[in-house]
Amino acid sequence: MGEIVSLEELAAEVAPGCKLAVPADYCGVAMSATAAIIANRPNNLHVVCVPVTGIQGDMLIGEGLVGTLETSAVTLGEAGGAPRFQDAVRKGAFKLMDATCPAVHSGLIAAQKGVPFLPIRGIIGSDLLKTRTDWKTIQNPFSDDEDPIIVVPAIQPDVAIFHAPEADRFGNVRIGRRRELLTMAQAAKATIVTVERISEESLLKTEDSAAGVLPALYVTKIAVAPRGAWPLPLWGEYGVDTAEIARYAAMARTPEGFAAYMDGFARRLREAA
Amino acid sequence: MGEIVSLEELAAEVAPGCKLAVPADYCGVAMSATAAIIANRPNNLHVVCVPVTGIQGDMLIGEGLVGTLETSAVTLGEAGGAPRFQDAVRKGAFKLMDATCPAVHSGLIAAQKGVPFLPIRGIIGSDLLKTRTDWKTIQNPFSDDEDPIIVVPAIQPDVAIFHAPEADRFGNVRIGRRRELLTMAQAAKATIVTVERISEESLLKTEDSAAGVLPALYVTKIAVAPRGAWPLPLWGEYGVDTAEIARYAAMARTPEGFAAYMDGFARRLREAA
Amino acid sequence: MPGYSNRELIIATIADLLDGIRHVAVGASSPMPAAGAMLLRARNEMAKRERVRISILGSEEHNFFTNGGVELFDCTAQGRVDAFFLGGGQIDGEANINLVGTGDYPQTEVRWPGCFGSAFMYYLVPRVILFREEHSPRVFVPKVDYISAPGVSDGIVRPGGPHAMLTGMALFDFDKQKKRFSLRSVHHGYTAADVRAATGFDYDEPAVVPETKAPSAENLSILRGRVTEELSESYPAFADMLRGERKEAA
Amino acid sequence: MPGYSNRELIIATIADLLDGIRHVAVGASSPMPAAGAMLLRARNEMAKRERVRISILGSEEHNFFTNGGVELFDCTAQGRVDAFFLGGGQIDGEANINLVGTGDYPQTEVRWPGCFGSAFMYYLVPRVILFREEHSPRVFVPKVDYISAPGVSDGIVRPGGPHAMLTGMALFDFDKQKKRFSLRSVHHGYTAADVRAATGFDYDEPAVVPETKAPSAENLSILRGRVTEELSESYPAFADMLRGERKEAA
Repeated sequence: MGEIVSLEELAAEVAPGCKLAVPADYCGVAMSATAAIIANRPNNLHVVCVPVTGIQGDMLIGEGLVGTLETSAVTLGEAGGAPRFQDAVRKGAFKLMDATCPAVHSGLIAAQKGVPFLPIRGIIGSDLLKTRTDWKTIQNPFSDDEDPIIVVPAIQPDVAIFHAPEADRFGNVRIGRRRELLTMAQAAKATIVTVERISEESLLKTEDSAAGVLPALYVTKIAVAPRGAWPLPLWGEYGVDTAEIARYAAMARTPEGFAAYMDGFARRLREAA
Repeated sequence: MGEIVSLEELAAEVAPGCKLAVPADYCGVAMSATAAIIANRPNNLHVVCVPVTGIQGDMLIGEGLVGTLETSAVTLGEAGGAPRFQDAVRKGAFKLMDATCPAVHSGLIAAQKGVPFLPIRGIIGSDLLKTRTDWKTIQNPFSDDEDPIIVVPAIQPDVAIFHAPEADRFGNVRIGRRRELLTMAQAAKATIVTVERISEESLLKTEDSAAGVLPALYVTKIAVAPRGAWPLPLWGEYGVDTAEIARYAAMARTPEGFAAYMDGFARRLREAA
Repeated sequence: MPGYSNRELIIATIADLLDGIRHVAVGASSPMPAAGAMLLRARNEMAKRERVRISILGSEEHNFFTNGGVELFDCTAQGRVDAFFLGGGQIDGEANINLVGTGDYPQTEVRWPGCFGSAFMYYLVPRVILFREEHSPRVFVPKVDYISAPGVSDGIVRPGGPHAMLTGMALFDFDKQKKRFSLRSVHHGYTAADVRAATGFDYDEPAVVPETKAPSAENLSILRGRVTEELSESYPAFADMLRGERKEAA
Repeated sequence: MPGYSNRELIIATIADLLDGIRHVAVGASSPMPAAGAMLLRARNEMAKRERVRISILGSEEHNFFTNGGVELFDCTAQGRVDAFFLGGGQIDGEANINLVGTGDYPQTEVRWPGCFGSAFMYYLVPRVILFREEHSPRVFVPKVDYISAPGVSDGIVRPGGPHAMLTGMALFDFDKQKKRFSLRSVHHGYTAADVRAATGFDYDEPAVVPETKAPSAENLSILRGRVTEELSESYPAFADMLRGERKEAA
């Protein structure tokens, strides 16, 4: 548990067909690892976005590695829509499981708690239900009146992946107040994490530092990847590289432009590090 | 929100008949505030123990203030059984809602999430179900086979109360990794907190400190109570006063001994502070 | 020249629509709602009225949540979020909103990001303000192609829903019983006929449509001073734009 | 004198019962299970076998949980807790356990603390070891007065349950199909007849009942050295008691 390995060994955990959970842009996205995963070309991935994605999801889609996309949104933020996503949707290139943010959280929490489902308010009357036939409507067993409520099934990813500021050499990872990372990791069968650096001292050492820690028990593999979220931001460490995201947004409008962008992406990642 | 008041004003939030959530001994128990509450004599309290209680619950029971007790256990730990609890159970002095720890957590999480119930594994076949008729068995809506599962209703306390090392002057409270305190507070309509000290600097100031904070949004009132958990421990601050708990355990064996103990309790609290 | 820009009018109107709330959540890329909330917060402070909390989602600085992305939704379900803003690529006359795309789902011709939390927040926040600056028949359609979240619901627990709709041209009320918008006022520079022509769905309209209440001098002063300063922390580009428009309006 | 105390035998037996696990949770006031787990951890480390994690509940030092009291239960439901210990004021021949009290519920004559997490852990931890040092007809009853958690369940999801039962006198296996204990071995100093006389329920028994495997010299050495040191951090009084008994046994 919490073994420290190379980026390549870490990326190898993402096998073809696996259900891969990825966090939102503000939570620490493992972009260096994404390049390493793309190099392995694991196809037919079922990507679960917790609860949304951006450039990471768009890249995996553009590379043709996504078989199913489960997400509440895909967007490049200020840089606009996600071009490879939009194109793939139009072409019906993958199975699309549109969601709504709290339902993704509830599905992961169900897996975290080892229960088959969680109830959630709202949603009824949304067209989401027309295609999310895996969501069911039941009668609230605690109401004598008619009270339909949605239940969403547990989401158990095969692999959860994210980028964090640091891990300690015991395999504990600092997640601060990004608690969805803990939920993702506990819900998943395996969790792989890239970090800016490894601390020699245990992150569990003080009550204060322990409060923001994902314990090693839930961490499968860790790799060091300096500036590993670039061009996305890492909380408390560095901001978004707006120009780079805009450059991606412009180039990825066409398959050719996307290919050209990706061609140099891994190289630029190393340069940025 | 997060208003800093006197201990007396804080204790006045606990009105007769209210549903009061209290944490386990290792989580920070507001003992000074308990003495102040007892002075007000709010009767017919529905005490929800998250998920168990010790001397605090036993005192409220001994004072005859408990109308309903919802708990997974009552114990004085190494000092043995809780005498006023045991005596009151024998006499049927209150409504007893025996529970099991994870069901209490699930009930609070349901309230935290604004859903009427949460499912939970286990429990079926336990005699708990004979009296916990508020827990229901339903068919897992995601299973084609027969798969009964327990659903527990949301627990929404009127007031949650605990003791913590510090709050800041903005009303944020440090809870470290005692995450059940956050769940309790979010589930409750009002949350009152005693603290060792008030910090002038915001606890949300850094990512590291923010990770272990209950935001002021969920905090109704705060009072300063130095050594406010005594004779129980406060994590990261001071240990349990074993001798004092043993003294209580011995004296509280009889109603008279209990009365004698309580007679000086508030005074000794002030001395210990 | 009315002495204020259209954006300033919208911001002041948002502050009025939020009046009375204690906690509003706004998106990280929603400067206008944030500005309106900041204006309300500032003027309540000066009038010693109730304190207004503003959660800017995704922000590191203006975020007092500590329980991850789920906290907004839990907090909302607890009844602790009084107001929220929703938009939509399409909005129809029954206040249904579409954040997904146009054409036949799933292979929509134009695809927008997705529902985000709308299929939850729209049901549970008491005061949802529909806000879309662009006022055109492309946005305000007779019937949305995809219902991300419906304007009204029957037979379910739904404490929340549409409170008003604000556009670059006008302000509407929404009647949940009639499932219809009604035009409350048009912004300076527009007529009721302009609004009718730019709206693809039918709605009620009073015999005489008033002009949207102009921001008071005091409100403009707070907005141009303290609020613009506050905005420039989280939305520097937007704050600069406001400053620029102010010069034009002056 | 066998060269080891009864407690040392129990601790070594617990280590054997835990063999193969990777994560065990023990209560804050359960020094014997903790000692057994520490013994396994130490000897696995020396043999370069799988690492053993020990969660001591309620401990500040030996607690690597960071998500509050619910984490033990979530972690268990995720299948990440391999072993757990349960006791009971009463245990019956179908492995039902009673942590609530004797007599008619709710006004039980003798009241114990309560069910704690037993009505969950007993169902979900694959290897639950029933452990009760006192071996008497008062504890081992024909039928418990209150079922905090049943020994076996039909028709429900139940990946966990009783793996073995260890007392101050003997070690039992449990057959989930037959819903019956069977005596595996008796500790040094006791006979099968002693056990029968002290047990209020019926159970299976082989023709010849072996003696519980004595701790090896190596195990005793680790236990008396490193493990006693480790124990004295969380259970100082217990560590002292072990040291005292060792002198007597020697």
